[in-house]
Amino acid sequence: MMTAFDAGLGVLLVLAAVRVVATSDVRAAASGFLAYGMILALAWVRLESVDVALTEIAVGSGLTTIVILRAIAHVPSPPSSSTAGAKAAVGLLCACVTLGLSAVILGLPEPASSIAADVAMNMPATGLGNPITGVLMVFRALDTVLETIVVLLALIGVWALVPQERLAGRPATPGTGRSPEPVVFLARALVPIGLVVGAYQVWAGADVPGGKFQGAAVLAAMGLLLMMAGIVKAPAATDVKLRALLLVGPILFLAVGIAGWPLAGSFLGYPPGFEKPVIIVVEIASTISIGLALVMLVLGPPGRASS
Amino acid sequence: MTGSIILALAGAGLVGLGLYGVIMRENALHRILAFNVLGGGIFIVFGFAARRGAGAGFAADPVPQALVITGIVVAFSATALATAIVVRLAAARDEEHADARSAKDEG
Amino acid sequence: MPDLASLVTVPALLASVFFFIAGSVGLVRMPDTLTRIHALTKADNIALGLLVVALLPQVGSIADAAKIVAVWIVVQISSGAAAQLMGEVALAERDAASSGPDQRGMAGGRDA
Amino acid sequence: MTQDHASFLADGSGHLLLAGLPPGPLLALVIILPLAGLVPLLLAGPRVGEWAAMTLAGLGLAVATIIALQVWWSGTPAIYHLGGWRPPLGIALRADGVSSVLLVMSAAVFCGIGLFATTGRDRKTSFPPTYWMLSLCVASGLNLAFLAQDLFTLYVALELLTFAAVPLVCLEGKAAQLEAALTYLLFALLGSLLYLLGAVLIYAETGTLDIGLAGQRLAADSAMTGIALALMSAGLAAKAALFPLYLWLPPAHAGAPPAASALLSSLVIKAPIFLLLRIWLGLAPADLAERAAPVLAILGTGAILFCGLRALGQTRLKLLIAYSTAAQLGYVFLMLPLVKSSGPLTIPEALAWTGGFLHIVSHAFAKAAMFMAAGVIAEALGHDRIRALGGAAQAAPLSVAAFAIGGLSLMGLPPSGGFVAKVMLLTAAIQQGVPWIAVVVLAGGLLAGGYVLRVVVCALQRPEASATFVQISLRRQAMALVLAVAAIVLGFIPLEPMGFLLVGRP
Repeated sequence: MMTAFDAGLGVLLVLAAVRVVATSDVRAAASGFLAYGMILALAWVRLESVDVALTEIAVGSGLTTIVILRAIAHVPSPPSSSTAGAKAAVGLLCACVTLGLSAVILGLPEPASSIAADVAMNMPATGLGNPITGVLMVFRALDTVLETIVVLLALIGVWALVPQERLAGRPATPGTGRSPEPVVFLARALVPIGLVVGAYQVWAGADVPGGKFQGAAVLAAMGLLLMMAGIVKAPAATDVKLRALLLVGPILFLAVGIAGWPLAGSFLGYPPGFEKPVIIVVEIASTISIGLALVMLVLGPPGRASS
Repeated sequence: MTGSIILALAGAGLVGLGLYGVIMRENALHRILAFNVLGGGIFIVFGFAARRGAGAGFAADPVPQALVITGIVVAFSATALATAIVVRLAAARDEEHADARSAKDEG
Repeated sequence: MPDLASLVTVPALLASVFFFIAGSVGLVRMPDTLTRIHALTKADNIALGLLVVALLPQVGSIADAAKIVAVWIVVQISSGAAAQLMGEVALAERDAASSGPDQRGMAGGRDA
Repeated sequence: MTQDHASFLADGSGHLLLAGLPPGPLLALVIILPLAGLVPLLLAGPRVGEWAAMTLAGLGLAVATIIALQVWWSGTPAIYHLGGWRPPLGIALRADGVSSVLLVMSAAVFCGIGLFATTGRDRKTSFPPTYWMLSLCVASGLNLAFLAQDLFTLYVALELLTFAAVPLVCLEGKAAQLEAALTYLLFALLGSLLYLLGAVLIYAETGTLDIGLAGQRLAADSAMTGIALALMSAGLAAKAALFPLYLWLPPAHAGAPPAASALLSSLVIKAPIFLLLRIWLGLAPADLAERAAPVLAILGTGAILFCGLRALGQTRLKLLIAYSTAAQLGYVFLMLPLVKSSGPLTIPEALAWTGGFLHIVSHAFAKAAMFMAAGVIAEALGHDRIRALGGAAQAAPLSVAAFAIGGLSLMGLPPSGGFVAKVMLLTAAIQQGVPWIAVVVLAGGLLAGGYVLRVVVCALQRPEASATFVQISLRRQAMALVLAVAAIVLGFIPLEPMGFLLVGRP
């Protein structure tokens, strides 16, 4: 029974992807991408990866679609100039890639090799319940701390696109400037719920599916909603308070990492016995930084010609 | 288990479709969308590797799941940076056309 | 003898699927944006409500039931606000289109 | 408590140096040190930020030198398990002979470029703090790419480098530069995703992402290993602008401001190249590496000849140097057919190994010097059209000298580092009976001679009467000369295999 559901889901997923890629109008492709993201998150739930499904819906399809939809108005669409021959050739190449990959997937060695056993054996040492947060924050902490740096770096890259003097301007908030009544109502009704859900996801992330990326995405969405409702003004890129909050996550994570050297014998090691509290403090700080960085990334470079 | 194989094959399909979109699409934003489809396909294949590696009390191997979460956030940062460059490029082209036209009017 | 729970779940689920289909058909067949939004939000909200009703008896603990109802309420709020927003934009476009040249002249001026 | 402290002792047994620091934690320090510069640059003023960036660059050079000395003296690679977790669960950092040499190279060139960028202040073109933030992240990404032993950590390092390098291309915000940056970003993203797909398949097959462990578990005969390695190589070739995927490099590197294009061409491009070598000389099973080596060597030959010819035909100075970058990076891949991927090396093989990696180092110094010199010449004359370079020798004498000395190393004339590297590759090719590589090395040198001398001859012409020059301070021109001289000093390395580069070979 469930195989039939998975088969249907797989077909739906490919159809949604075909719609995103094949349609000629970018706006239709972007809205199609949102639907594709939802189905992809369902696929992740079927692959027993709930944390990834949360991240995929919040960041992978939600924020990505907003960023692209907002940019469509500013970007002229060039006429498609690809000949039928080129389309056929590239189509053939991509079909070969898919077939090759499918053959590889079907030919994977039978005793599936995995590190699940090692993770299970070492999880008690981390004091955490959620194995994925354990891998992210303890076993592969370097990837995660660099991850927060990469998000901050993308934001610095977006700010670098604007000449120095215009950096002080406020980025254009989504929407048409004056905030319509339903958005204000939505903000008042939804934001408190969203903040609670986001905070819960971060807090519970240590033991149940959730975590800082998912929580940060929900909080970022609430921040954007507040800005669209005009309750909160978008911060300017040169605002020192904003920059300090953007830095608090990565720098605290690095500080804990460095402190790990004398206390736990190696860089990015957590003081034995106090892993969970330290990890949760670092997660909360990272959530604030990543959430703000996501908001500023969606808002885009300051002083943009808002339509 | 066979269900996840079908999803993995769908993931392989996404990789092919995404690659087609990245190569063929002229509109930069459309190409960025195709990038995300391609990335989504690759992560689904990684998720399938995780599902196969289930064991020791986990329904799926946690290491690939953690890496996919990191990958999704990196992919979003790349999308945001690429979109900002595309918008800035369109604005810069408009400014230069405007300057060229005004220079032509004076000339 | 199907137990009491599935007596409630199966019919509610069928009705929910019916309303989802009705909403989609409404979206496709309706002439212009306003009526489409109307059809979609109304039908889908009823369908979601029925889905919640269908799921409630199957749910184990009260907490899960509360979560499902909470999801329904939040969807109600956001889809209502979104529908109104789209309605405003559709009305603005229709007024701009119907009120003729002077409007477009001004709008045209801004675009040139 | 399975956190093992044994890793602490295992690499601590080496020659404890100076502060008695075991080499392990230094590996982590050299990665996160540049990132600490983000705090003053974001919060404090541009002057304080610039100062902090330069001190961190100096500190980074010191730490890199200590690591290199300890690896040299201990003769064993320095390994460090982050958080105390051993692979396959945790991430390991490993500094073997080659990566410590590249660490010192990138730190030294980074300091040189940084000093050059600080001299921008007297020309009112002092860079906005974003340049310093981006260049510090480039330094951190490079160090991570040279040290990380985990395929996914290398993916994050490549992304860190891409996100730092792309905005560097379009710092001045002109439409052409933004277009070049967009093309660069799209190529880099496609490369990263292909690399990630390869890493995913390797994880699916071996259950680990650690290069050492995966290398042991990869089945040489299975097609999947070949597909995974081919995907990773295609991705890295796109990021390294290896022929025929070099289209994005010339406009991107030529369009960037002088200090940024020096950073891009001499350092950023080295990370994907190094990873390509590490995959085929460390991860791939022996016979697969045997079969892939000629393919990469042929692509390298294509790069040397095709991009060299394109460089000859350029009318703009910066585009010429950018095409020369795309050409010179082909040399490194000529080394692959001449060396075995594992096991002890014979003398000619060790010679080729030393020549290949020495070429990376000498090219970094020479190319940084040439791009900085070209930037100053363009500032002095107001344009960089080669035919109208007359009078450049009067306007910016030190820069033309730096360009010429750097060009010496590209051409491979003694006593430059380029000469030593090319001679080593030449002799190794002849001794191992692979004459076509020797021919390519010579042809590449001739082509390089062609386009470098053409520029120098034009620069030494008398200026037209109407040409007006902008006065450039000597301090701004000195840095390019220092790096060019460093490329020459590399030429005094003895012409025999360097043991230090062979430390830690699988």
